[in-house]
Amino acid sequence: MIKALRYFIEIIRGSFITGRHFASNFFFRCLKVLGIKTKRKGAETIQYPEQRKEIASRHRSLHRLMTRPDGKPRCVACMLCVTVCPSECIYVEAAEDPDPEIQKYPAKFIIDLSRCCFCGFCVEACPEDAIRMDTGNVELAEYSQDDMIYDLDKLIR
Amino acid sequence: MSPEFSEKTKKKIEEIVARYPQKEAAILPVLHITQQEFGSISAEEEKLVARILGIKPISVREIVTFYTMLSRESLGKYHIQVCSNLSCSLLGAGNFVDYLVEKLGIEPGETTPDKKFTLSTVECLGACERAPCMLINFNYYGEMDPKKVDEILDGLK
Amino acid sequence: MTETLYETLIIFIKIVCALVWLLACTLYLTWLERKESALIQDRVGANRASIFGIRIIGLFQPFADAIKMIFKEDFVPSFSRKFLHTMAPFISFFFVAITITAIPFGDTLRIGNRTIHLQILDFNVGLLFILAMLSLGIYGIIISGWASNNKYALIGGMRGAAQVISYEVALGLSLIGLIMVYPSLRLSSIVLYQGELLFGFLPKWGIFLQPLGFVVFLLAALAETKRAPFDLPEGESEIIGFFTEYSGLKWGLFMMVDFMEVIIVSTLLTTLFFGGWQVPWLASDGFHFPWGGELLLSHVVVVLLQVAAFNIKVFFFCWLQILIRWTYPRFRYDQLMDFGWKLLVPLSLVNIIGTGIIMTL
Amino acid sequence: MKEKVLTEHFGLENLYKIDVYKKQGGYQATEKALKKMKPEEILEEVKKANLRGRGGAGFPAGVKWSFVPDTDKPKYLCVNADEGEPGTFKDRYIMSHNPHMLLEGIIITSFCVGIHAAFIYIRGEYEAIALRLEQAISEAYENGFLGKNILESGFDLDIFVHRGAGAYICGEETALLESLEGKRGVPRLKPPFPASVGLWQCPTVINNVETISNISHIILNGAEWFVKQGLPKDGGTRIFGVSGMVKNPGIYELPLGTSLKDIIFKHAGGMKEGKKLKAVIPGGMSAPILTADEINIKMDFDSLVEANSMLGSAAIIVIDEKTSILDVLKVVTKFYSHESCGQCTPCRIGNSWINKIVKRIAEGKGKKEDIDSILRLASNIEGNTLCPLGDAAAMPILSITKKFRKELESHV
Amino acid sequence: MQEKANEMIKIFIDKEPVEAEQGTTVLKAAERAGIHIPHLCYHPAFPPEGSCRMCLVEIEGFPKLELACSTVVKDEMKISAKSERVVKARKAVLEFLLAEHPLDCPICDKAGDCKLQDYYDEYGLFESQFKEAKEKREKKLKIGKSLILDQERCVLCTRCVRFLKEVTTTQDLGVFHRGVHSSVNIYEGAAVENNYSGNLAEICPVGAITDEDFRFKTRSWFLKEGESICPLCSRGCNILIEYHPGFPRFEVPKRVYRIKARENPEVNDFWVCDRGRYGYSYLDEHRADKIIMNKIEGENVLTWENISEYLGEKIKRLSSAKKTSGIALILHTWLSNEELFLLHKIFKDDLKVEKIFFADLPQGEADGYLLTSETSPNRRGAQEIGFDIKPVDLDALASGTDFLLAFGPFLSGLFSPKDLKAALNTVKRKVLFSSYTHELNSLFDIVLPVALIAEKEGSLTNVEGKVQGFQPALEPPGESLPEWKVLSDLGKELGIDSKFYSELPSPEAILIEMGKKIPFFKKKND
Repeated sequence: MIKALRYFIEIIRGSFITGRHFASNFFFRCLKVLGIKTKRKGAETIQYPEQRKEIASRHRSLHRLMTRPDGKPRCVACMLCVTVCPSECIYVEAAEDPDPEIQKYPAKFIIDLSRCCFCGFCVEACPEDAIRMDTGNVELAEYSQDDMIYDLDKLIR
Repeated sequence: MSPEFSEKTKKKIEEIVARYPQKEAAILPVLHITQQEFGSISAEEEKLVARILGIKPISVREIVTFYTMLSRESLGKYHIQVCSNLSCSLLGAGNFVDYLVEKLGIEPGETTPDKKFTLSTVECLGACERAPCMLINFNYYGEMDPKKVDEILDGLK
Repeated sequence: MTETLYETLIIFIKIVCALVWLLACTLYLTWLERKESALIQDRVGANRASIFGIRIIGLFQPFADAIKMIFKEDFVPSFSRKFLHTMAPFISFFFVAITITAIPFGDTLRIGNRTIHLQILDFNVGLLFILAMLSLGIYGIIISGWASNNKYALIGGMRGAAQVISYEVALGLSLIGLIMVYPSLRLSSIVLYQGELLFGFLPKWGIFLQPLGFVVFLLAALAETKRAPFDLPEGESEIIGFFTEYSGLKWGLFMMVDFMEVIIVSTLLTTLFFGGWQVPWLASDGFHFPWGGELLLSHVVVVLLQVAAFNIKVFFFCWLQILIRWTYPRFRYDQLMDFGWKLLVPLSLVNIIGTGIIMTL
Repeated sequence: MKEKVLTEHFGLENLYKIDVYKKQGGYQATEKALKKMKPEEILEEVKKANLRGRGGAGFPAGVKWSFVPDTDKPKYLCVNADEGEPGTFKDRYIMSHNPHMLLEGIIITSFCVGIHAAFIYIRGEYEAIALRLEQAISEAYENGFLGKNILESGFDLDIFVHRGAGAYICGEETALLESLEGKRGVPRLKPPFPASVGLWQCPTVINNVETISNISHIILNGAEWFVKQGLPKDGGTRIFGVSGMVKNPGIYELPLGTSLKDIIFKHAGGMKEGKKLKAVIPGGMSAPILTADEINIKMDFDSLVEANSMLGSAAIIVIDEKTSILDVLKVVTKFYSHESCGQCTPCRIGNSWINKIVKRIAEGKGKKEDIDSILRLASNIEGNTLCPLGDAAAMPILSITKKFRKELESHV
Repeated sequence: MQEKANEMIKIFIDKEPVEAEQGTTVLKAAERAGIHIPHLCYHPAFPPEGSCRMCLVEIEGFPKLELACSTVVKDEMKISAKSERVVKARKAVLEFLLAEHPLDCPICDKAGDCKLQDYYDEYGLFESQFKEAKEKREKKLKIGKSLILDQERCVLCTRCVRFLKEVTTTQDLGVFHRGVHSSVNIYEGAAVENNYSGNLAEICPVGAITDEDFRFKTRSWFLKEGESICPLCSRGCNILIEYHPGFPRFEVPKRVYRIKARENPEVNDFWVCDRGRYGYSYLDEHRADKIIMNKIEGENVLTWENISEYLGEKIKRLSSAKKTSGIALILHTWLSNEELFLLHKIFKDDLKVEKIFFADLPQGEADGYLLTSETSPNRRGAQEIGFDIKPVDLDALASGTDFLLAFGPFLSGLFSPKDLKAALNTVKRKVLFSSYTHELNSLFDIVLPVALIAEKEGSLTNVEGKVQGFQPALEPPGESLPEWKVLSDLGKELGIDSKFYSELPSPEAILIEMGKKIPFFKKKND
């Protein structure tokens, strides 16, 4: 019986907690709507398209392929990214570069973004620092799945 | 026009080859003779030696590139080899080489344009008691100093 | 003849007003729910819907929702009973909407010599009528669950039926004490009784006379609305609910029914336990404070105050229900049944007996 | 007791001519050995004499000979005259001053082991000496000490001079064999040792010039006499070659066990231009360096091993105070990097690596951790190489770096 | 195969007692016991070189670390292959090797198979301390028809030099210069041009010599390997077929990427010739993957389920009419022993068919080592089974043949299309078993796609009479089935000796049965 009573008290307390949150947030939001500036904000929400949170430096966004100073891709088509990719969304085809110091370059480099899970393993695996996920571009919506297949032209930037 | 040994040398080579149970073993003496006769051991000479000894030219090339005294580039009339090893450098071989470089106007490993002198710095010549020493076409000159070298080189001209 | 015509016209206007009121409340209850839950969770809540770039703290959001709901594809699964599948939400909607008939929004409004009850129909068994209609609403749920021909929907429907029927008992029993106190089933009479004073100062509201009855009624009514913590028929995380196979407007109707039930429950709570449209110490000619002061007001002001009081009370209970919904986690099914049968029903019986004893004394 | 054994007559003019040599009692030992002694007796005598190899490793010559198996295959003698160790020039002296002493040694050795063909592998730079040797050989042929049926003993022997072409590694016995066979002078895997599988897969004896030159003296004067000249375990005298910053650089034939201090200050006349002694390399460049405080040491195999150095080829290089130890290290590393044959990994890459580091330090781009790197790399080379060249490189580098660490650190 | 095993002695490797053959080396003994001692320059085909210094081990009683590849085991020898000292030494050697190594694993085709990489994984995993400039050398030197040399990657194990000296005796490669400048190279103007050059890329423990045929095509870790036997000549070299199982979402341009030699000291040692190595396109190109019916008889659609019924019915009709002389067979010797045996049994023993011809590729040129002039893998097997190998006689074929069963695509190479067409037109019904889509196919009523040797189970008899079994290395494409399956079904269907066929569910069982019938195959079964 006492146990049940304790439950009951806890239940009441629960609604007081949510009630308190409601009341204080309500108060500060009202002040804000009325244009009164306060130290405390009523809520933490960031107003996304207008207001953007700064992307953390380690945040993983759309991939990009790095280039050498002369504009050739830095990628040497070692296919480690292909190997490590858990969603199997990368495809690379190598070709011979006439420069014996480079030797190998990717003739095809395709990322199927509709499959990509943005785990960043490809970046970790890359021995040449040729692929990065630091474009800050996170808004990757397309009307067609085919448009989500990114090739060399789209990835080099 | 592939080079050919003189009849006299041919006889000498035959005699040398006869010393060894295998023809191949005579390669060093034969190469010494070749270098003496042609001034250097270029590809043509390598093939010649290979033919005489019944081996492949590549084996000759292996030997020629291994031993420092065998040269694939033609040397000057006088090959000045200056010891740069410990005993000699203790007694000023470094300065001595600098002096020669200045005097002949060539860096070690080069030949004067008139094909007269080739300057090399070499490892120990086995004449440490007369350091700093040098070798001009297998004649030893010890306890060198600029004055002495002037005399010697002038005597050669 | 003209009298009858006028009467009919007045009733028609009353129906329209009540329905508009109910639907508007429903519409804005969705907004309230979003906003309140957001504030509880330190968020801002829906605020983006705009008309010509004007977005007043998201007040246009319900319209956006409604438009979206209307234009969404109405998908009827091929394996469902199509007729019943289509009928179910309308049944639900109808039986909830009709309960508004018996709710008194205010006392009487005098226009000229005509007296208009601010109530669509002043039943003498209004309370029974409401309970009956609320119980009938369960058909919509059962039908939707069954007609969908989907296991999850069926489970949801069955759960809903079991839950509503179980709590119906406690709901009904909890009101017996009230009926004993206010010897009428006519809601307008019940409200009028609550205008009297107890000990000379305390309004004779149901909450003061029937506190236990109020608690049982509140809990049972919450369960009737099928919202958290009694949302077992829906159970988004496990079975999705009886409306699994619904989309578009029909699904929207079920959602509306949900919110309408909240409003109906609020109006009932207001009417039965919080004096309905009564404002403490406000008589038909103005305030008569127990400590002797008087403030005389014109009739129109009094009526407006009464309607406003009713609306404020309803709004408060809506707010409270939303608060509860966003505070507590869901019951386990056995706990739900235990709670209904082993706690609420006995409590309501205790309440009847207690009330009887006190009244006899 | 004679002070000098090998260099006794070096002062004589034209000693390299057989007539002069014979007048000094030359070829008596050959006659004694071939006419009066059996090969086993000679072997016994050499063993008793405790003649240890003069090339550097100090392996007893008699024992080495006894390893040669008795087979039908031809046997060969290779005289190691590839005197490449920096600081060493004793063999040059012997061969240019007294070639017949060497020839005599070869004849007796070959007779003892049953060899009919001997090669003198002489370094390429010694062309003039090679000519002198060849002249001496032809004289010996003319006098019947070489060729068929020497001195009517029924013993045949031919001696050939084989010139190398500039590779320090060919002083290593198996590399010498490879070079002699006409291949790149890269060392062979041991075992099998050359004594059983050597030149053209035949049993081969390889000895240093100085070692072989001692043979005639042992035969002539007896093993007991020879042992008396040196230490009981290490018979005979040793030719010390002194070079570097001393007043009188040159060779000094002294008994084993002479103090290093005495050699430098008494025999070689002390430091040049009165400079102060800084360090001494006691046994050719491969020997670990000794600092000025450590020179009070007996010059014999065991004493030097105790002092963590080695006698090697007994070539003493004296370094004065003015010389920067970094320069010494630079020369040492450059030498080994240049002379590594490139066959096995630690030596090929390790030496070049260390050389690159030292060069960088010399250019003033050194870092503190470079000295630790040198120590680590050198100790990684040591013991992990195919032939002793790796060790020979690592030992001086390690000792110089350890003993003069402070000075090296001042350069980084 | 050594007739008498050498005496076994006991040694201890890492305190574990291990049996070792007398006179073997520590490395071989360890390998036998399943302990891998790292090595680069050592290759079982050559005497130990001892230059890489990776195989150093500690042996009790020896002051220095000894080479496992050259040290001969002695009784009770106590070896530590993993002691701290050994690991330190290996690490040191590895550090040296990697110091002058370009570390371009990402572009190196050897990555994945590379020993240096493996050993770094095992012993290294250290940060590079090498801060100096690496030696610059030739990065991309074409040294043979399909070989590319990268001198910077070379660790100078000289396996290639020794291979060319000792196996091919052509000495195309040499080590030039010395010390850190040592490098492997060809003589100018010359190239590695022998029929075994491909082996160089295989024996190179690092990526110094890579194969142009495989260059940049894929990465080795994507490949799977299957064991098979090379059918391109009658040597029967043991090979590994490396194929790409495909990516789940992207198409791969090739199936088979390379052929490697599989060690078999009795046949091909460690080698395979360039013909066998690079001639793998027959596995992928123009493959037939569907049953083709050019003349549909009746409304029957033929599938593998009813094909033997169809063939059986035709043959039965002829044989019951005593007209088996109207049956003709054209065989080839790419068929396995088992298939030839079944054919012999069905057609020669049971049906007494006379017209059996063989259509094979013409003879090629032998190279005096592995490659034989015979271009079919199993001619010897056909002879041993009892076939009289007659070449195809079109006139005989054209006269009175009602039913022709032909195998293989080789027929078209032997005759002009016109003659072939004329001859085949006289034959009433003709069925072809072929693995290829070929113009020949249009001349037959039915073409049945069949598997190649790499895709089926069976055995071959090589030119020396050695019977070698093989398992499928690849999946046959499309609907293709191995011939033995069709033939044993057909045998069952004919009903002459159906019990015999029903007891032969696999080529293995057929081979055992063959051993009972033909003494030649008996001893091979053991």
